[in-house]
Amino acid sequence: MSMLAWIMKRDLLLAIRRKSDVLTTLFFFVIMVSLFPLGVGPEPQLLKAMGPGVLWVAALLASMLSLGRLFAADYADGTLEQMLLCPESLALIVLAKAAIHWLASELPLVLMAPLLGLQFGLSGDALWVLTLSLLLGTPVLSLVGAIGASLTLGLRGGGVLVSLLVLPLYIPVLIFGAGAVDASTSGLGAEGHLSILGALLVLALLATPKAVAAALRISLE
Amino acid sequence: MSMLAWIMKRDLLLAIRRKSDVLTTLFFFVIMVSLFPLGVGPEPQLLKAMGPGVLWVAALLASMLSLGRLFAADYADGTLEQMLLCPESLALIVLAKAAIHWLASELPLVLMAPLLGLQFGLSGDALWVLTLSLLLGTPVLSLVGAIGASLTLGLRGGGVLVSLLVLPLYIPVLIFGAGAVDASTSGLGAEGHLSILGALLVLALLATPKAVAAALRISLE
Amino acid sequence: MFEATRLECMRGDSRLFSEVGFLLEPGGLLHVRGPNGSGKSSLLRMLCGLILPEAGEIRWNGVNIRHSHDYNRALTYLGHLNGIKEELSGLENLRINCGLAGFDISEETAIDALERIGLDGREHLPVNVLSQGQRRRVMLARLLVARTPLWILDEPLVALDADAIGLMRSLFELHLENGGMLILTTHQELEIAAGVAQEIRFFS
Amino acid sequence: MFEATRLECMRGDSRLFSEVGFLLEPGGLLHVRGPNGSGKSSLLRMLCGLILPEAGEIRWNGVNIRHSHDYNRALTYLGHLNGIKEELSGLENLRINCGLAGFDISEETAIDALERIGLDGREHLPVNVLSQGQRRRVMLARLLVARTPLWILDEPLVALDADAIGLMRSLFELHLENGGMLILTTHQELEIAAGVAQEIRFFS
Amino acid sequence: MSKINLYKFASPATFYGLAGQMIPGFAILSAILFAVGLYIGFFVAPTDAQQGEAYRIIFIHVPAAWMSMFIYVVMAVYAGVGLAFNTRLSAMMAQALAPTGALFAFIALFTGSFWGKPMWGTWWVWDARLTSQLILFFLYIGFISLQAAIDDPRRSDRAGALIALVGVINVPIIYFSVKWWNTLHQGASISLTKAPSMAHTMLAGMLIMAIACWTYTIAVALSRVRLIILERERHSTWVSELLEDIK
Amino acid sequence: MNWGSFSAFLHMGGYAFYVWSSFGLSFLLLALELLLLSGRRRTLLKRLGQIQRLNASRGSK
Ligand code: HEM
Ligand SMILES: Nc1ncnc2c1ncn2[C@@H]1O[C@H](COP(=O)(O)OP(=O)(O)OP(=O)(O)O)[C@@H](O)[C@H]1O
Ligand SMILES: Nc1ncnc2c1ncn2[C@@H]1O[C@H](COP(=O)(O)OP(=O)(O)OP(=O)(O)O)[C@@H](O)[C@H]1O
Ligand SMILES: [Mg+2]
Ligand SMILES: [Mg+2]
Repeated sequence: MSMLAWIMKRDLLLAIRRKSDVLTTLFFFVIMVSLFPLGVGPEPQLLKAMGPGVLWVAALLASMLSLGRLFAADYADGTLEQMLLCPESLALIVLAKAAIHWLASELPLVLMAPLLGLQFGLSGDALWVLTLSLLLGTPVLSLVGAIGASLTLGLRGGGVLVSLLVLPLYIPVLIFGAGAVDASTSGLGAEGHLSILGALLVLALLATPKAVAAALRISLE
Repeated sequence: MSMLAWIMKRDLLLAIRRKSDVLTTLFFFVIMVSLFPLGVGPEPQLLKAMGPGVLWVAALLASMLSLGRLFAADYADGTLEQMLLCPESLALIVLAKAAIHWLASELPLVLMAPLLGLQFGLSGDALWVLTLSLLLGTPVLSLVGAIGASLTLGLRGGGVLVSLLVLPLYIPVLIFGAGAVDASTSGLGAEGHLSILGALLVLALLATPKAVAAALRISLE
Repeated sequence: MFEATRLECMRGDSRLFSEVGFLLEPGGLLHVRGPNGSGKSSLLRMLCGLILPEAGEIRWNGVNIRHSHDYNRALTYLGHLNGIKEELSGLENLRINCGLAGFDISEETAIDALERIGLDGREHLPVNVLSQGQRRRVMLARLLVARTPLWILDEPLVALDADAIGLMRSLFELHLENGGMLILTTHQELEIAAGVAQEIRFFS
Repeated sequence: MFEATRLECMRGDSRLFSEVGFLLEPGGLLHVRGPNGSGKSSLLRMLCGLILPEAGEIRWNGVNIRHSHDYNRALTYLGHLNGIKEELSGLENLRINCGLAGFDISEETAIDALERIGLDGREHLPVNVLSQGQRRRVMLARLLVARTPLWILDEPLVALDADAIGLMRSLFELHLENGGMLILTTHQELEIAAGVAQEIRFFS
Repeated sequence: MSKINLYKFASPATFYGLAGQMIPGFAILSAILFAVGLYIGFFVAPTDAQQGEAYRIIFIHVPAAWMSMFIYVVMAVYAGVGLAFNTRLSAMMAQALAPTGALFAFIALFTGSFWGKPMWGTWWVWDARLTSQLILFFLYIGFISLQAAIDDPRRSDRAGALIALVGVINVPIIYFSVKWWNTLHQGASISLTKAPSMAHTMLAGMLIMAIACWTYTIAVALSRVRLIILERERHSTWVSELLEDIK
Repeated sequence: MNWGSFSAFLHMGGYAFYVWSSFGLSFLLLALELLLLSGRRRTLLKRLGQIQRLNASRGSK
């Protein structure tokens, strides 16, 4: 097996072994979305209007919270040090780790989203667009978030510092993601938003792994 | 100095030393609240209707997130072990830690809330009630959450179970908290809601420290 | 007087040890020896009350430690974990650890202790920039100021250099001469020329 | 051939060391000695490329390690941290660590290595139930299967019992006899009867 | 060995003295310009037909808004140079600029707010420009708290540089996304471009205030960088000689 | 000249609160920054002086 395969295998294994970790992200998402009707009140019109926004913000926060796990454990036990020393390109390693992270903690959330959308009375079309926008948007969140996660390694309170660093950068994804659903419900067509999300994804795939690799080297100095 | 004083002094010192930690909880709250308009759209009417709910859900989540720090570090580096071995009542220690935790990471958030309420166009009265309800409600969140935090220390696999157990206890706080603001904006008067929040606080102060102490002993076995 | 009778410890499916007992008088030294994984740390944690014994009893001055009120006040346990905060300075850590253990020390006493243990000039550095051995010293500095009669130390010599080991040895000897009790594990050779020595030896 | 010239290291405000240099040929052993906090770990991390030197150069086969492509392939570094996952078993940890280091080993090889290092019967236990010494052994098992020419080991003997230390010594000797290079720190005495030994000694 | 030359050119020791000589000039200039700008703003510029006197807030609001954006870019450039060429001084400059930039972002936010209340009847609307200014403020805070959270100066320099660069790449993305978000939704949003037609005097006043802010920023950043240099280099011989001189 | 009297100037056409708060707070913040900066300079110099005296006394021993 190649080294990348080993990394992916290991991260998957850990995700399975720490099942609860993965489930908590999902659970957080579900709970947060379900809390809103309780906090805001039960008017269907209001709920329908805020539905896409709430789902997207919840997905964003859930993804951000799971970021803590991306490197922290590897950092604490010295595995990250070993990764820096290993003969493969660090950017590729980062990409492999981010991919598994997305697969294990964000894909379930994306698949869950339509179900939660029903709670807010979203239409079938809107649910489709919602899922699609999340499918395109969440990898961007993981990748961009990885920058924050790597920069704050070893800093106590890093978890919350990450959110401070990363949330402003998340905003375009949020706007286009939630915007796509809104556009589709108001009959404008979501293609424009979705293709911008796609473009952001390509950009993130190209640019972030190198930035994260640099950040990791800085943090481990 | 008594031992409790030492614990409080130490936790305060750590909070100051990790200034960014405390500040970032606050900023997490601020950013999260500011994200909602971006997800939902800028219509003032909609924003005004969802304002109190969003602020309360955000406070709840921010408080939940900061709970991770309540015991985790002490657990990892062995300090908790030493606390169990020390001659003071564990429940009192827990109370002291929770008090400092609230003071350092949640009070600032409560004080910030009215400013954020302005962004949603809430009226002056509503802002007052919001602050008051947060002031009464957030300590309950800290105390109840501490049970979850202490149980997660040992039961690594049980994270989901714990949030499941703790969340039903959070929901009344959320409902009465957000409800108080709603009641005041709709002219019903918030006293009823607020006094229930007060009662919850007294209950939490009496019951939770012992529960947390027991949970800690279980986790460290 | 510290006494244990017929202790038994289960870990997973296997019985780590059974029928372990000893009697420690003031000035007594108990050296727990054995290869890796033979159960030394488990025994020490059990003696502190952190693990409940499967069978047997541990008594402090004749009272079972589970019901004893002053056992925790008499005990200093230092384990594999350092129990120190990375962000705080050595000085703060020491004072706080002592405070937690139930006795106050002044800043001067703390600085003096840190100096004696070889951290002079580094009292105010945050612990996370210290070297491995220096971190252990911050933890061990507590022994210089502790006035508890019973010390339970799990591999206190790890990561220390020869000087520090010498210092620890003389500290142990002083403690024993003053009527303290000491329970200790270590894989390194350590000759302690004081007190009444006993040994428990585990085989794997 | 591994070579370092006039290395200098700054930590915080102070210069930890300067003008450190050596030349290591195949079969060469470099023992880095010094009291706690003198800079041994810092030097070793610098040699791995984890810390950039303030001044000086480190060359592997004549090429600066920052530009060398095969340096990482030639190196095995084990530091204070274990680099093992608590939730995974010793077997999984070993295979994965080897995979990360760029060479695959089969399950049989891994089990065999763990057995030789004294973990037989515990290959499938999650690491978090193992004792301190057993955890270190899981990490060190990698040396039994590594075929890299350069080993950099920061206090490999910590927490090991006498048997395990003996095993490590013979392993080091074999490595040196086979033309490997070894850079090592330890506070314990360790006689290695092979290779060409050099020493760097730090003073605090 | 061009790197060594660069090092010498950007040597903190020489820069420390140079900065010390430049500060008084910029400080005096900025005081004069502030006085002139305020004079024009309050006494020369005529009352606005629609907004009455409230519009005079423009003389602090717009320069502050400009400055906050401009300083971020300059900061990111310094950070990038520092990261690429490993010059310590650029990283220090970035660090020195950040608080002032954040300050101007904050001033733009609240003066805007104090303008919005009489004009729009509300302290805050989710307008594109307002929103992106708020985000810019958060970017500053992120940069500052990241650097504050890291003790080791080398790591803090480089980590800060990286996040500043990532931020500056994102600023245009954020700006356009916010703009699009807002205009897509809101037909009748309040547009800032329909600001009062600017008389020449207003423009002049704003420009002079902006230059005043610039000179202020330079003076403050230089004196802050001097402190950072002193702190970082406190063990070098030139600092101890300097301290001898001060006494 | 825009203002008939000083009180008209202060009154700012009814917008006194908004205009003067904006300018007042802005310049207050700028002044505060200067103040903080000089305070930081003073404490730094004091600390550096201490370090130096300490080093000097150590060196002489
Ligand atoms: C909190 C509220 C506000 C914020 C954050 C804010 C932010 C900004 C920013 C960032 C700019 C510079 C944009 C650029 O040069 O491209 C700006 C310029 C400007 N703002 Fe505001 N603003 C706010 C409120 C207001 C209000 C209430 C008014 C007037 C009714 C106003 C009038 C202007 C004008 C006239 C300009 C100059 C426009 C130009 O140069 O093209 N702003 N503001
Ligand atoms: N769940 C379990 N299943 C099987 N064995 C277990 C389990 N939990 C612990 N053990 C075994 O119990 C022993 C614990 O030993 P302990 O930590 O007390 O050893 P030690 O004598 O301190 O060793 P060291 O010298 O390495 O520190 C180990 O051998 C470990 O493998
Ligand atoms: N920011 C800093 N300020 C002052 N001193 C520092 C700083 N960072 C590290 N140090 C010092 O640098 C040294 C690092 O030493 P290193 O970890 O290399 O020691 P070592 O020789 O491996 O010691 P040990 O035997 O204890 O493992 C320590 O003395 C530490 O106090
Ligand atoms: Mg042990
Ligand atoms: Mg070391």
